[in-house]
Amino acid sequence: MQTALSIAMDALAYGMALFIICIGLSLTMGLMRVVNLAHGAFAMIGGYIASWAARDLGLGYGFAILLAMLGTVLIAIPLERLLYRRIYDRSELSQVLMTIGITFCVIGITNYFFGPTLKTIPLPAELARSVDLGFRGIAGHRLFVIASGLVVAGGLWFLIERTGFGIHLRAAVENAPMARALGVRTEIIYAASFALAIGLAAFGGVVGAEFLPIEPYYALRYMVTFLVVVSVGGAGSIPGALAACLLLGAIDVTGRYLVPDFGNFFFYLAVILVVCIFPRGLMGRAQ
Amino acid sequence: MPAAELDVRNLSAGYGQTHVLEDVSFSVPAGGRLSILGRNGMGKTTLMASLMGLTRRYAGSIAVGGTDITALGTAARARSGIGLVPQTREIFKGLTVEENLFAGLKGRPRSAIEEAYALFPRLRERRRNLGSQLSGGEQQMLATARTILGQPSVLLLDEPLEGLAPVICDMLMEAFTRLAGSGAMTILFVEQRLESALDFAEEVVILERGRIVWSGKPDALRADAETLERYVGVGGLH
Amino acid sequence: DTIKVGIIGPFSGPFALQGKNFQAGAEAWLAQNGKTVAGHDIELVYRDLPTANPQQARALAQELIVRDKVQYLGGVYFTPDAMAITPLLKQGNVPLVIFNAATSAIMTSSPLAVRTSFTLSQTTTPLGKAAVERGVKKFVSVVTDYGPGVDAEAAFKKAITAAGGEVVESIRMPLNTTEFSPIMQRVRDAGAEGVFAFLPSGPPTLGFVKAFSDTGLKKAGVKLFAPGDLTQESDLPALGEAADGLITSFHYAVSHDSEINKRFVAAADKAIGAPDLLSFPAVGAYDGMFVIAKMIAATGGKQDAEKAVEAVKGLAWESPRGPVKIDPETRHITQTIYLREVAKDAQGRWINKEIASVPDQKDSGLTK
Amino acid sequence: MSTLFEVSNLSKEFGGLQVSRDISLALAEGERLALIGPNGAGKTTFVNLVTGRIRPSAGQVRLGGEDITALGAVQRVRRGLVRTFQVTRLFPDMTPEEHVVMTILQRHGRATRIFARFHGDSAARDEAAEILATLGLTEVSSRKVATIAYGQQRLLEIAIALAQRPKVLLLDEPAAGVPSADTPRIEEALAQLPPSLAVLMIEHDMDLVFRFAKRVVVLAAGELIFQGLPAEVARDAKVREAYLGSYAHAGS
Amino acid sequence: MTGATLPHDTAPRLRTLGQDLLGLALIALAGLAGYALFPDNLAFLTRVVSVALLVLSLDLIVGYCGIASLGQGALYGTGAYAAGIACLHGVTEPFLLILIGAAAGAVMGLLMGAVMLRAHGLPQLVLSIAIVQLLHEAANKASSITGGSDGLSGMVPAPLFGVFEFDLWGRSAYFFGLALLILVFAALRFIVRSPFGMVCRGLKEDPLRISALGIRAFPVLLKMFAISGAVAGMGGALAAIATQVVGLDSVSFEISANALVMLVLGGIGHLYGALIGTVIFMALEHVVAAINPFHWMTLVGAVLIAIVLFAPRGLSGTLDEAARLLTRSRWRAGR
Ligand SMILES: Nc1ncnc2c1ncn2[C@@H]1O[C@H](COP(=O)(O)OP(=O)(O)OP(=O)(O)O)[C@@H](O)[C@H]1O
Ligand SMILES: Nc1ncnc2c1ncn2[C@@H]1O[C@H](COP(=O)(O)OP(=O)(O)OP(=O)(O)O)[C@@H](O)[C@H]1O
Ligand SMILES: [Mg+2]
Ligand SMILES: [Mg+2]
Repeated sequence: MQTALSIAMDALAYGMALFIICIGLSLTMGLMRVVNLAHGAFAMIGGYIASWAARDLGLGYGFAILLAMLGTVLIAIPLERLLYRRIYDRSELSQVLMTIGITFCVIGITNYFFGPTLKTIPLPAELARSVDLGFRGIAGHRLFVIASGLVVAGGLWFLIERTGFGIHLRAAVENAPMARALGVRTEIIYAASFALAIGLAAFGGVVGAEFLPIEPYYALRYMVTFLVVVSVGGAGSIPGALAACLLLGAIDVTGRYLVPDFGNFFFYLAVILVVCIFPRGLMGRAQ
Repeated sequence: MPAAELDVRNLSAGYGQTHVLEDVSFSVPAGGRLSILGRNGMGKTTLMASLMGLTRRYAGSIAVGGTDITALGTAARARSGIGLVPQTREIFKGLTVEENLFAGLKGRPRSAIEEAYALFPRLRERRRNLGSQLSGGEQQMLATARTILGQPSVLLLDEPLEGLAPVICDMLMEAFTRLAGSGAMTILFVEQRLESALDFAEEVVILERGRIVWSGKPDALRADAETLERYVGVGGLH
Repeated sequence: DTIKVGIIGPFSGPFALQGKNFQAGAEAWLAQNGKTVAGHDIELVYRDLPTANPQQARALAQELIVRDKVQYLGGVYFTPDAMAITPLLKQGNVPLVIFNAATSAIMTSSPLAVRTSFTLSQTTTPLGKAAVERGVKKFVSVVTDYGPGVDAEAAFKKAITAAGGEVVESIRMPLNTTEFSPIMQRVRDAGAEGVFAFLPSGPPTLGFVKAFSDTGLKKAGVKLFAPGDLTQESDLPALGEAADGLITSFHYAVSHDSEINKRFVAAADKAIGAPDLLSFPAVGAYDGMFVIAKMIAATGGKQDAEKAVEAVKGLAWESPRGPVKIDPETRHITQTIYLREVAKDAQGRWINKEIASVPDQKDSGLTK
Repeated sequence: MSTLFEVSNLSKEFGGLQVSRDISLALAEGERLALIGPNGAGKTTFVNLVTGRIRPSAGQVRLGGEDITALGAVQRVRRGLVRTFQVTRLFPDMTPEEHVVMTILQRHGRATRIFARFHGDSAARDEAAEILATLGLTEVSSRKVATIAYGQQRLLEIAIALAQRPKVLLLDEPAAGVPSADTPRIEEALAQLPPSLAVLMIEHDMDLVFRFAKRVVVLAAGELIFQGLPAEVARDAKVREAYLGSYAHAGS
Repeated sequence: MTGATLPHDTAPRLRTLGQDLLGLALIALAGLAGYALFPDNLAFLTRVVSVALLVLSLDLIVGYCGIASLGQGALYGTGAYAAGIACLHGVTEPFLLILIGAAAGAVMGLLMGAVMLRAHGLPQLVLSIAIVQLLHEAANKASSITGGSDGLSGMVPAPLFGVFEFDLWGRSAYFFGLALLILVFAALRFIVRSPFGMVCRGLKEDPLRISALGIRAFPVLLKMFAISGAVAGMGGALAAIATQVVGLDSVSFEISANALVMLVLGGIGHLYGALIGTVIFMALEHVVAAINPFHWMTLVGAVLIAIVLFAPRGLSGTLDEAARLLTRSRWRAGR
């Protein structure tokens, strides 16, 4: 029982970390219909900025996070104007091609400037301290991750499903010419939501760093995981992404506990099963 | 004749390599009603799309209310007062009826959506349904309502009666006439059913292979059986 | 004339760090001994092989031999790549000096291969005795589920039982494991006194060591023993506190206290740029170059693989890691294995502090 | 004339909305039936139900005496139950000719052969050319469908249906978007159909309906509110206010 | 002109036939040129050929059925391991090994198809990833059969026709592969032009319409998966024969992703795009990596981006474009 509880706790934290990193990708893929394989690269950039801010400048964790998000978005803006804007209405496959290209470049550049070693983001005392939950101690940081996950989920859901911005975004994505013909300024909409997604990526990269450490190859190393999680959840659906992250996170963690040798078998079998049962993804948008 | 609300000069347009419209010129006064006739594939839809900035323009100019909009992009044209109800409806299938209507508001208050429901009560019943779930006719209603909500000064209707029950057609035709009559809207009207087209119009142009081959008053055309035969393929009217 | 030496290694991609170390080691040697051996200029030709990929390995080796006319091949980080290259050596009349690829079997696949790195059975075996001496008998073994991991597990089991301890549970986890708390949970459940862990150096080690302390195992007094891969110097700054006091066994520590090593480190640091990147593959490359030089000298620059290899069999010398010798039978390097403890040095940098040494370790991997 | 196609007590609802209420309807060989009704009455849904695209919540569908309620959409087509789509469904990157040829090959069970050349089958190509000609599509027969006018795409929908040589043909608003000038083409095409074929046409163009149909069925809010001869429909008060509006007056 | 007379004129048929022969001739020529220009890189060129088969097989699924897959390595690897294991167990005849690879690939293709066809779009893509990862794990676990992460080594294929050794210089391997590639390409050209091929294209564009024509989609697609599997399997087998080692990388996500990149690079939906993409990408990678082993990735990335920006329809698409511009006048006259 004890054990079960503590496994569940770990699963929850891990799932939430995944969620924060992936949700931005879910938006770009599901709502903007851009298969942005470079998402991980942006998360990584966020991580590097935070590490630099917190370790080298000695700024506080919160500052580091803010700086990371702003910085990453700033870096992303020219990319959006010069590159992404050209592929919004192109086939998924050319998007894959370009975003992989971008990923390669980012990896190469970070490797060149920051070297191939790990970068850590020192946690503030209160997050580093282990909190006693009665049945076990848990790193405060994990609780923080869980909390922020919930906040992000709620906020995004409201923005997309309940505001005019969300409606215009979905309209523009589904049929850009018609949306324009109705006077929707699609470029602005796209730029804004792209920035949002990137900001989330950066945030995820930072708070997730305890789980997925920051290093140049980050961008490719976890690409599959992100892709899988997002698609299983049903791209573009926030509850879907949340469900997927928690489910897969749980399967992953418990799998590694029960049958560590076959951890991956377990995981991918589960993925296949889930997809076969929900061919649209857990909560896919009707497309 | 009042100042032209819509003024098209020597417009040539098409898709990529294929020229469709050749040197099309006409103008419509504020509150005017122009019907565009022509056989299958003669360029009616292309003309509408071109005014909306959805095709490739090779030459010519377009002015609305005296200001030249040739250089503007689609969104800007829409905001400067052109509204299009496309032949293929282009409903946002992933959005609910209400969200579809919202997308057409051009920043007007949400409450304005009621106007659309007033025009098509059927839509109010289906407000929570996705566009993909609507029947053909309901989609047509939605497309029309969505555009009208934006209060365009020039309204382009590409076969807005297609797939609608006769009663609804009557109702719509009245509505259009009313809108134009109030002088608030200038309407370009493409319709397959000749009677409706002629009843509605003050002026008529006929497109043949992308060129305007005839223009004049409806009655003149009614009388001119030979032209009808040649360009519209109808041996006079019964 | 110039003699070309082809060096194949992971110079980009996830293992770029190891490749950098190959390069640093080789160039450190050239920097110290000059670019000419017995009157022949030496030219290094690098070829990138980012991840294990035999097909590409063969292509690169073939190109180096046939087109670039290299007389010697060096480097090779992964076992399958070595396996793909060895069949070419005889026809190409080229010796292969392996800087890293650590599976014992490689050496049997061609008589023209020599290895200056280590095998896991070599580095792991001493841990058994060391653990028991420290009163830790009941072990859970946690290794990454691929060739080297399996070798390590086997070697440790053998060693610990020989020393009178036991492995109560052995866990193999997939290469791409990132979340380790469930593993730690199992360790706790197994009620072991010690954990034997093998992970290939790189990002996951951080997560592992952190999880070990975060989940309170460390506080609970459980001891963590591991081959040195877990605390590769380049990872230490990141591991930091979390790895404090961790005991590992390995053939080389950058902090090894000897004149030769000091000079080597100085040269290698220059070659690699950032000092904190330097770690064990560099010394493999450095000694590899030493061996190659000896081969060149012995063959007087003529291309004669047989003779070259013969010449270095039994060769013994003082390497930055300590006294070493090429074992005539296996053509694998015999060396001292050190027990180290993660600790801070005078300047407050984290290092692998050598606390004991076990001389003349051969590769026992084949004798299992 | 024997009943060829029979629907009994068909019902379906979406969420709360009852789109077909207990509909029973029979088509005899060679029958020409028109199904009319207000928008959203459930006409297209009816077609979707009987062609097996969506499953009814109750009721049977019988074709030539056989109960096909359990069959999937494909088997129904293979048994000769063919429909056209109200909103065109075509392959944008293929030419009209290729559309029709593929259909003909399928009819001969040759559509998925690997060891044959698609464009090699001259018999099929000739037949295709004929069909396209009757619908006046010859001009555009070798252009990508994406680049032909909507009205022409509508005609192609019908061409495909004809090429399938169905037993029962369900036309969902065949004339919608086709200019009055070209509706005669459709009528010709339909006129040339084998007399044994049973046709059900959904249409809002009353002239066409009355010229075409021998019998008219009116659907409103998912219910059959009227069956009878064309002449009677226009006179029926219910139908008038529910559907026909001014047309009735014009017509009568 | 009227379409009614179109079907009768045999010109287009002859033209396509001519194009095919020309195409094959070009491939053969390119192959020989490769040999003449880089006689010392044959192992690399052989690798290109083997990967080209993989990418071709992917084009069948992506380009002709509109099913995106990031798991094609599953088929390639299956072929490779099948051939490798067979070779270790005494079946050393190269042709036989290729057939074994093809068969194994086809079977795996059927399985993979059966699973993947249960979903659409992204989830489908994920299925493909999951499958290749599963196989990768399996191959790693079953080290007694596959050699696990150390790779399957020690196979010695018999000389070609009992004469030509698979040796250091790799001539036999290269020409063997080249011949195989040409044969496969010819066969595939024919298949995609068959009614079957057209139906696949139709499925890609509108499955509902296909079923409305009375064609059941599943078996058609499954057939295509099997064919694709066979082709990929041959590629894998060729690799096994030429390299004499089979590593886990041959059933990896990485190789699958690379294949997709090369395909898109070359342009999907017309087979020669696959060839162009493979050659260009691998040559680029090879050269750049040789020039700068440490930072080539950046450059390759930049090139990919450039391609997307300046050659929207893939390299082959752009070639078409160029060709059309050149032949424009004639083309006009023809109408
Ligand atoms: N996307 C396109 N690309 C190339 N040519 C096109 C495209 N769309 C239409 N055309 C061509 O332009 C011409 C005019 O088409 P358009 O749709 O304007 O005709 P239309 O008058 O609206 O016909 P309909 O009455 O059937 O709607 C047709 O010959 C058509 O083939
Ligand atoms: N999948 C669905 N989910 C919910 N409601 C649906 C769905 N499909 C259709 N409907 C509703 O069922 C009703 C009947 O639709 P149907 O398409 O049959 O109407 P119709 O008679 O064809 O109308 P029209 O003449 O406009 O084509 C419509 O109100 C439509 O909104
Ligand atoms: Mg039109
Ligand atoms: Mg309908």
